Amino acid sequence: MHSVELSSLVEKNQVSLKEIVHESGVEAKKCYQCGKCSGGCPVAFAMDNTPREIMRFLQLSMVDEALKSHTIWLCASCQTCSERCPQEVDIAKVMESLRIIAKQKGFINEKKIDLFHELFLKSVESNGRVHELGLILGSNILGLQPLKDAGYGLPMFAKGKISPLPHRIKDNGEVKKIFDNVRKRGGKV
Amino acid sequence: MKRVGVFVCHCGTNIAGVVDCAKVAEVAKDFPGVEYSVDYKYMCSEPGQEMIKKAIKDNRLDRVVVASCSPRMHETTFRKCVEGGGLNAYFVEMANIREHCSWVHMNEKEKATEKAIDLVKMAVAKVIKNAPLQKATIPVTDRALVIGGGIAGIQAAIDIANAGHIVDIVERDPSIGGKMAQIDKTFPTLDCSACILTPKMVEASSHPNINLITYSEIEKVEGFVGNFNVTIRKKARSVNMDVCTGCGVCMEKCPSKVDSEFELAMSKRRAIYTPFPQAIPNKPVIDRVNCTYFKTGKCGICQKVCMAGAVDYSQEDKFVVTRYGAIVVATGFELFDYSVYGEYGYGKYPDVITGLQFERLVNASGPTMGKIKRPSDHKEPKNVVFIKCVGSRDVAKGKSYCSKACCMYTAKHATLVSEKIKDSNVYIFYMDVRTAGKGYDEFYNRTREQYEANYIRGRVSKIYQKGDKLIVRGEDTLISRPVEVEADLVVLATAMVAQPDAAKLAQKIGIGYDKDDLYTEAHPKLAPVETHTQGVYLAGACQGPKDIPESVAQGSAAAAKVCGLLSKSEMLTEPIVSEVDERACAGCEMCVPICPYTAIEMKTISERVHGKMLERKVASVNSGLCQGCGACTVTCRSAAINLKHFTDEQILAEVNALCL
Amino acid sequence: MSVNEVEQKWEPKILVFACNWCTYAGADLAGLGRLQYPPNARILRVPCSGRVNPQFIIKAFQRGVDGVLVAGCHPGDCHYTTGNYFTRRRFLLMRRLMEYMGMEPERLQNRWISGSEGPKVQQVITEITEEIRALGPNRKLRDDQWNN
Amino acid sequence: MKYAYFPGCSLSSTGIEYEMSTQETAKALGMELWEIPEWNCCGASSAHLTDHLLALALPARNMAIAEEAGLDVVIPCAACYARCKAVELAVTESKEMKASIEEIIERKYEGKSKARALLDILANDIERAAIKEKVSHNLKGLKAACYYGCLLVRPQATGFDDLEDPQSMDRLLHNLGAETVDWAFKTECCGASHPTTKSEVGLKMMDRILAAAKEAGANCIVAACPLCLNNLDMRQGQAEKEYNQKYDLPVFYFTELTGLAFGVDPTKLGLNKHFVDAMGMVNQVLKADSRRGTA
Repeated sequence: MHSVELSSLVEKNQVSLKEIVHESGVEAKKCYQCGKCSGGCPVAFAMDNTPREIMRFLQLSMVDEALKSHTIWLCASCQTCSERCPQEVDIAKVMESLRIIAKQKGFINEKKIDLFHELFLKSVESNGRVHELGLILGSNILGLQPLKDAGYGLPMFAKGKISPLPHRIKDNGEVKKIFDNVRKRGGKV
Repeated sequence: MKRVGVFVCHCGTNIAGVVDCAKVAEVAKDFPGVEYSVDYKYMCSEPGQEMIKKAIKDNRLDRVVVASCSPRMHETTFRKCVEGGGLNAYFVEMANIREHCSWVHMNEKEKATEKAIDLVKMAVAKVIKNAPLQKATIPVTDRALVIGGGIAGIQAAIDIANAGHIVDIVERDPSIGGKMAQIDKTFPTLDCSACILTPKMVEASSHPNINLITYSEIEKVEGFVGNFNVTIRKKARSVNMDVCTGCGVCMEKCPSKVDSEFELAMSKRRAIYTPFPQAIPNKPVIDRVNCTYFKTGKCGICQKVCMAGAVDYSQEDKFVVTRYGAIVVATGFELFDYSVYGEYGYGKYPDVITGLQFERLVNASGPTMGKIKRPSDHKEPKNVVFIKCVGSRDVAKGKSYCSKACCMYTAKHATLVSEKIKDSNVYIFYMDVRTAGKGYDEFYNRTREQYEANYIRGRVSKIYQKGDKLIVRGEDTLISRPVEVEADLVVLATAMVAQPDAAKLAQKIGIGYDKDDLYTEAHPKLAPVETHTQGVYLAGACQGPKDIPESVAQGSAAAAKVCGLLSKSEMLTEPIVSEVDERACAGCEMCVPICPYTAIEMKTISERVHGKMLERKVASVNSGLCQGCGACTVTCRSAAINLKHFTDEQILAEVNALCL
Repeated sequence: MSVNEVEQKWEPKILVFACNWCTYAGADLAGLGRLQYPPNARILRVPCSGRVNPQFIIKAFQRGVDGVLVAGCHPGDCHYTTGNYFTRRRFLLMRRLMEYMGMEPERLQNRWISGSEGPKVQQVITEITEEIRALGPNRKLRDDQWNN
Repeated sequence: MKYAYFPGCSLSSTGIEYEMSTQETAKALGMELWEIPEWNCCGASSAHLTDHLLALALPARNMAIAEEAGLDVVIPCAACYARCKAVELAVTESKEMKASIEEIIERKYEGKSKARALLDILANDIERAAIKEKVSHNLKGLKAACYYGCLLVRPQATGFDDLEDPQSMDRLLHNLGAETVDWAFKTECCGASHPTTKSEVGLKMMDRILAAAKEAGANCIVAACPLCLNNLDMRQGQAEKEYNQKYDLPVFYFTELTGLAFGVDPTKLGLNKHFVDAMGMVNQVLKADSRRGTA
């Protein structure tokens, strides 16, 4: 385990720390490291760092560790942490924000998860709605596990739970425009 | 025309080294009203003061200005001096030409001299308008009131009483003793709480100078330091204290059982009861809400069985008004209601209890006779989890502050568990371990090493029932892993919070309280037991979370203050207070709400106008309460209210002089 | 003498209303620490900044003072618990009034200086002196403005 | 009562039975549902992880359309509800946010039209009596573990019931004659999209919930979110295999049970479309009820 030279990080990461605060609206220093978030986190068992550790990274300006952690991708946004935090720190929002920034910086440590959301929004942008079959198949095929969930395909179809074709909304100009406008404002779509 | 004498001090070279004192004295001669002006090496010295006294006589001076150091340094010195010279003590003003001049303008001698001249000029202008003031004396009632009969109040009362003053303890409950009476053992010595408390309770009750007024509450507080008129409501006991022998038969025979407050609902008491066996006074009261007789008019068993005929259903609340010289507020604390924590089950899990409930569970005279049995099935728990900071250090759902005593009593509880339950496992979830105090940290380390309590650094996130176990989930932040404990019993170290009606009492007495309704001391460091209201002092946890030794110490500290106050039959009051010119007062009442000391009230005066007697309201200042801040003077629209020694005229004269 | 000469010799004259418990004590502390600051300020002791009647301030300007500083305990630390809250409200109103009268509101200043803040006394008086110097003499209100 | 209706994407596919049962229940209760024309996906579960503004803008468009029609929006899907509520609050709380959102969607939205969860309306708006009188088939025999999931209660700002121990659904089911169990996992997260993207994680999360429901003595789970239902129903078998457990807990939408109690034909409610057989239990309950009726 290599030791961390903290003093140099402060300088180095000033900017990205500001960016994180701006994106999330959360001051990491409010966190007093009690771990209540992580004790109640339903995904913690699968994380490489507990949510508390992510907050700690930010407090110590260890931005890269935070951005490269799988934790920020595994967070299910269930908000339990934020709602139980005794210091009223919106940890879930921090996770979201870190993920958004990580994506920009190209640290994507959970390709499949990212892919899923990527396709999801693509589907929304092109159809105005999500085409769930496309989404599931797509994320599985591109996620290099083409047969995953294949078992569900047929019965789903039989039960009329997925249509082979995407539902489109007729005039979808508007939704496209929403995406464009967000991009115009420097959105991260 | 006033005859002013100006005395310019060199203060060795402190002033003279920068300011041309001779010149200042010289120039001062020409100021209007100045008859005599001189400079000298050390004005505060014996010869210096003699010089002033002499000058007063020789030149028939009636006002004096001393240009020297800060008045905060020597004002009293020179007041005594001019008094010795035969003038009123308030006929002297000081010009601060040292701290505010020579010392801060060392390299600008000329400018400094100019400034010194200005300062003297201002002082002269003011002193001419100084009025003679007398320190008033007010009588001091040699009797103290202690509100609250917990350990802090008891200690304060005993110390005051031992100094020879009469003390009344007003306690809301039927018995004194407070929270300490419920505690089993005390840290760090583990001696039995009752064993050290009950002697004190007995001492208090048997002390010739102490009167216990139990089952009573404060209704109203009027007056001011030395002379508080306090109305006390003596709740109807329904038992005649004078004839009751405390035999206890009534309590055995009473048919209606209700949850015992003292045992925190873990056992029952009767409707006629004493809160606990060693209660003082050990004479019962009837809880009328739960008494069958008072509910239905039937029953009356207690009255029938009482040999002494002490039971008296006809009793009513009595109100008594007593005068006190000083008040000690020692109303203690309550426990935070943890049922706001949904993640801990909203208080619906029977085997999640508070620290105080645990105290009763381990107490030999408690509901389980000292055997640790969990409430749900009365089984002896094997895995016991303690959770610290429940309601403390929690901005979201509780209090922002640290409750201070929990780290120690939780450690104590842990040792008790491992002493009483062989092969038990104790897990303590904590955020920090705060054991500052004599022998405290040693105790904590014993708890870990000898008693093998597992300290887990992390705040518990969730407790839930699984079969007959409680699953406690948190993160061990030192290994950064979520952890779970299958507990049989969970004990919460709930925060110490102010009494639910703390704010109401504070308003009655007129003392300050903070956002958490804890009472505010006059100064956090230098006046920790005083309040901003003269004559009212604080002791114990009503001022902030405290453990027993601190509460006792503060009780004694408050007592010392009270004794100081009561040691004289009269006290001098600063004459620098507001006064109302009744002729000018329009009775608009603007000044009344402004006063932070409620020293201003309206009174009705009658005066003869064109031969007719007319009545009207005017403001009047209670010089006992007024602290002389002058806030009222600014709000007065008819300029009828003025602050002695800092009158509008005096201040304007100074302003005026500055620009002559 | 001619106006110009007056101008050249002109030194800002600043009146400081200091509350007895905080700011006055702070100024004493500055003295003990020998903290040097410009000799333009004259400190007038009042029990509480809440005692300062706006009338005093107007009077001062009328008598030709160039700047006035009202200083007291920090909000919440008032020796009389609430006095300085009134000061704060009055200060804002006074500044509005001065603007209304067409006089630089900066001539009136308000600061909170505790009894332990000697250095702050030095810094505040220094900066205010310079600020007022920059504004030049108070001509607006002084009642002797038509003389000489 | 007339509402604008936002079904959301799932209800037209994987959540088809939620759609069917919502329509039937609404009809029975005389709720008029005006489906927002050309509604678009609210972006739930993805947008907020990509761009905070997009996450507000997508639902804003639907809300805006409803506002033009002067109607509050009723939303069955918990995820959709949370997103729509979020934007409603965002525009009411901040003028700036309102402005920028209106610019992005190029429509007016002032937050006048409120986002309402269908469960909230059924459990808290409609009179207890009004529900009870409609009940023709008492659901006695169901021991339901009401599963609220995350988004109906969290964050507190958008939620409409208690964070840790919500009661709305329990109340509703009691009115239908069903029993509910007291359990600690009502609002534990089921993993959202993890079962799809990262099954080893998602399955574990589901499994803990299924286990807890069983442990609490429930014979079925009732949900209010298509994603939750898909996880707990469709993937229940997978979880059972993974952790070799046997749960066979049918998972219902609360609307299905409401419709059932109101006497709607099970197939009309899509009860035959579940992966874990639901019809078996449904028939039991109906039989028991008719027996009580005749007895």
